[in-house]
Amino acid sequence: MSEGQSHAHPNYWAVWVYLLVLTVVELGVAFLPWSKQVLLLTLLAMAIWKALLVALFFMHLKWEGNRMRIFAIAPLPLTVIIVLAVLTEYVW
Amino acid sequence: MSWILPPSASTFASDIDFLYYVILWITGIAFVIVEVGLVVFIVKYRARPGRKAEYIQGSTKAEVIWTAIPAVTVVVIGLMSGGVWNDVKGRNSVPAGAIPYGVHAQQFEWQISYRGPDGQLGTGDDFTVRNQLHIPVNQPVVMRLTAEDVIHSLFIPAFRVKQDAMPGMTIDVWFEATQVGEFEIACAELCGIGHTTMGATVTVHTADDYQRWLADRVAAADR
Amino acid sequence: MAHPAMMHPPARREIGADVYNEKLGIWIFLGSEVMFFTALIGAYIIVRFGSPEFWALPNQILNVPVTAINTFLLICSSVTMVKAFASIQDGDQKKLQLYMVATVIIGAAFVGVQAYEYTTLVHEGFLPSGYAAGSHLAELAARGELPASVSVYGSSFYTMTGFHGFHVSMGVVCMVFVTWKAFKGKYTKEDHRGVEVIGLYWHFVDLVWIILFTIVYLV
Amino acid sequence: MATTALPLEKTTHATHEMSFVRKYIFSTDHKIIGIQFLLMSFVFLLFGGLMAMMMRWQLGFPDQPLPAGQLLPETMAPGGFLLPEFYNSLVTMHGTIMVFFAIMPLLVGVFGNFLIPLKIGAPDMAFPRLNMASFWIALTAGILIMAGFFVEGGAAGAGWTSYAPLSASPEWTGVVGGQQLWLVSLAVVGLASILGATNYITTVVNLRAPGMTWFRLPLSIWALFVTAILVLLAIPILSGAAIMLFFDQTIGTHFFDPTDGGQPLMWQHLFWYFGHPEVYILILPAMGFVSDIIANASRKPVFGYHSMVYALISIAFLGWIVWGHHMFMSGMNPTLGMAFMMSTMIIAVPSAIKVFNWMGTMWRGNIMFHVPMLHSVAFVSMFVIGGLSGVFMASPPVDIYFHDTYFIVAHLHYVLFGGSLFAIFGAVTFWYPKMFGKLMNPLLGKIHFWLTFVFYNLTFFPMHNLGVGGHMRRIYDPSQYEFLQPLAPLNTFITVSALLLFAAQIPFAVNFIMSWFNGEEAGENPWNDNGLEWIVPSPAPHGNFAEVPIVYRGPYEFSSPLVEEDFLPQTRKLDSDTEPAAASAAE
Repeated sequence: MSEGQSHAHPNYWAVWVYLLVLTVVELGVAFLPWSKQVLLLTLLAMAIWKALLVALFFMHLKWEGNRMRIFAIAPLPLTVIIVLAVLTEYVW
Repeated sequence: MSWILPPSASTFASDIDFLYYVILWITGIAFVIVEVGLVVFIVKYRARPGRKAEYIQGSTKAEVIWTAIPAVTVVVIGLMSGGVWNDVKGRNSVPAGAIPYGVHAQQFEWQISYRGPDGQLGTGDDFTVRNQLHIPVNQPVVMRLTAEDVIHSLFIPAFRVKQDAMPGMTIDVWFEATQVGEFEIACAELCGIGHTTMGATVTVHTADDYQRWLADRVAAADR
Repeated sequence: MAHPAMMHPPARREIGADVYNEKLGIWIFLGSEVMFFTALIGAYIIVRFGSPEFWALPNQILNVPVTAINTFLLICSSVTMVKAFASIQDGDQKKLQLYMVATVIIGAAFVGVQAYEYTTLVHEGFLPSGYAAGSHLAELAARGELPASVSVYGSSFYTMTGFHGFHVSMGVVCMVFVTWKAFKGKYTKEDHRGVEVIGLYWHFVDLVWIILFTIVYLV
Repeated sequence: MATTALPLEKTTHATHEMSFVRKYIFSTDHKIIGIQFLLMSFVFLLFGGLMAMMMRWQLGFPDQPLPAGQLLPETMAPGGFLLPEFYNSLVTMHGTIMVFFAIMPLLVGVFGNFLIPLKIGAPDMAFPRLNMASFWIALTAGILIMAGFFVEGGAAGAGWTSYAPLSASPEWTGVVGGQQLWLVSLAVVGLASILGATNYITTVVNLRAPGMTWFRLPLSIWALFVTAILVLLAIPILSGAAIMLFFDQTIGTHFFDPTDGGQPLMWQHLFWYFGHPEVYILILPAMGFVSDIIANASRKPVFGYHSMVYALISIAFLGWIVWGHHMFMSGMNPTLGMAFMMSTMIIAVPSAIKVFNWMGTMWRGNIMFHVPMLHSVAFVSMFVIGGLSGVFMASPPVDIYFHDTYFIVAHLHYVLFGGSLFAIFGAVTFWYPKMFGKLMNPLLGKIHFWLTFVFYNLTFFPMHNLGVGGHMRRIYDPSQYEFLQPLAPLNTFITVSALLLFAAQIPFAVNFIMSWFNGEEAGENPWNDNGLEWIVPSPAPHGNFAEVPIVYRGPYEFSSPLVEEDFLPQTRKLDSDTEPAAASAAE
């Protein structure tokens, strides 16, 4: 965080506008007559992008040291493992 | 205190038993090495006055050896197991032409359905017998395993057969009996108060006997 | 420094995560929260994948406009939260109080809107166990305009959003406490750990909602 | 940022007088909380043991009434004969209590609390009040789960794995409130564990004394740290699953109800995704304690310290991708089963590394056989049996026969009792002086050890043979089946040994209580150990260290050629040592 202090504050309002615009786009996309898979992928990508914005700017991960970032991302592979493994029940 | 598996009576039982004895030997040897080693060290390096332990931090060579040997051993066991597993339970392992039976587990009994005269399972002329499975010898059979209420587990020790019956799923379990006689079926998954009593029998007939038994049953169902 | 006990010189330590304990602690705790929501969201994905016929299309049962407003509210509260934090970093007590109050109000509004959403849904006949017998939605289902049953849909919808709402409510309660301390002038330019810790939790809850909103309401 | 310039902890060196309640009941001192956990878990260990005795009686002497069984109410054991539903409750509660309220708090709650700050040179935990909260929450959960026996319908009866749909409805188990209390209790104890884990991880990361670098941490602390990470990430999965099951029981949701789109298999996936890391939670700390004790008793550095650490980490990591080996017979995708088989097989490798490194530590040592060492050697030899018997179940075809038989019961008890519990007895004896300032009586300790060791093996080893005979687990009356009748004498034999094993714990209880009052004064460092906890008085004072200790070396410098004695404490400055470069975050 020491870096964040020495510089001016990031422009939080810009992030806010970015998030709102993405939400509006999401709402628009969700009701488009696209195929289900395309919709799913687009919406998920946008949701993850928004989540990243929150984590990087509002939670300041962008300015944290690597040790803190490791703590933040360590559980994420585990969330994927369980879901993918159980979904193989339907795929094979 | 015996380590011998009970007599087996199905085609793949010998494969499973062989794998069991292989693992028994490998683990037995590892067991003896470690336990004997421990006892030897205990005796040989017990504290004696005026002696100081040797200052040893480790040995990369030794550690590589005792990492590599177990790794190779377990991978070999894994590969051997994988083959047998595929033959017994793989998605496409059920032999073509296996005689189908419906096995429906419920608290606390096994409902076993047989094909009627039309030769199809799941049609109106099927008949159902409680807690009794009759099959012909030397002929692959397949159980269409379903459950009514909770999870049960079809366990036929003599055939080395076990499979959970999962509510909402139909699971095929196949085997081929190699001996004529009566064997026991048990439930291996805790299924409620009557779990212990959820036994049944499987009777293996010769081909002719089986046809005769089937005919009797069909006749009885007609009446 | 507010607390006299803090006037002692810091003890020498091996370098750890290079942040103070409370911040490290909340990040670690958030790791367990990630796994908790993994169980709930994972169950949703698994059940939905296995039984897609129980799901209605977006906006058929759930009211997307209302929850879109709720999403808007939560994003707003996140930005006021982070502005509160930025204010106290500059030592501005007045703006800290202002933004904290705004965050509390918007957070409470989110819970209020969710309560409204739940009561409306229950009123229409959408329950955790599926359709309520004889309700409006059950009639629609009988006419074939909705899935014949939405039992698991209701189960996972209410459990997931309910536990998210519970986390928001807990956050609001904690933030009331932080705001109260802010008004008592406990946070300074040098020591504003409480504001940062509650902020991290609050943004995490926002982040979870962003994921939930997409997969529950839009997909 | 300015906040990093803050002091890392408030001063805990306050020596002002505290009331008895603040000092011993609602204490924030990590040592007192550790002792509170110790007493709580011993009580639950006793409860769990009594339940096991009742089950064993039923299996060994099915046609005789339980001694003093008439004292139990009609709904449990009319005339002293256990009812099947009560037997199911015993099976369930024995497993749950032993796992969540005996072994887990003993390993993590007691020693995590007691050892971490002392061994890393911190005055207390990072969050002392949170620490106190986690004890009281855990105790509440324990009371909740025991309350199951006193509500209508009895205690939970669906096994400690609580497989849905059996556990999802009173219709199937006949248990009404007990099943719900069980779930609530697990969610509550889960909260306590998560708070504790958060505390441990923060403490180990942030509060290490200067010079206590990662690779100077004792293996016990490494093990507790890795365990805390597992607790932190695994327990919430159980909480989530328990909440879903609770809703299935109470508000009519359908997560695990197949007739309404739910999936019973999902419970098993979620449960074991938590459950397998949990299995390692129950053994990793034990491995850590044993490493410390074996090095101390052999007067030798731990053989291959770095590979011991990496083995711990890889066991913990692999623990996340093997959960499906509990589900080979569940109807899970067989191809997925193959993947789980391979990952399970691989986990044997780090386990083997640990065993051989323990033996390497003893090799060319000068081994003292104090009581902790006896327990540690027993741990190694029993863990080997438990680990090797695991290979049978890891092979899916062999598991077809052994799944849900007594073979698995033998296996898990070899790891949990022969492994964890022996390590716990060893660790309690080893750190007892630091807890209470007294030594435990070595003669009583040896009597307890040998009786336990003998009867333990006589109890659990024959269970392998029951499994080979096909004896199912969790059955109430094996005489129902013809193929199990030849095993009846073996069952009776096991029951007799189990009763003697239970009785063999009396010397330990006597020793524990007697030594507290009039044991031999221990002094600072009774075992001539190197760890930081041994430089403070026994019992360790409030605030632990009078001044921040400075660490110059790793914890296992026994028989170092640099000094005359056969031990070299971590804080002793030799002429060749330089001050550690590390400093407080403030600099």
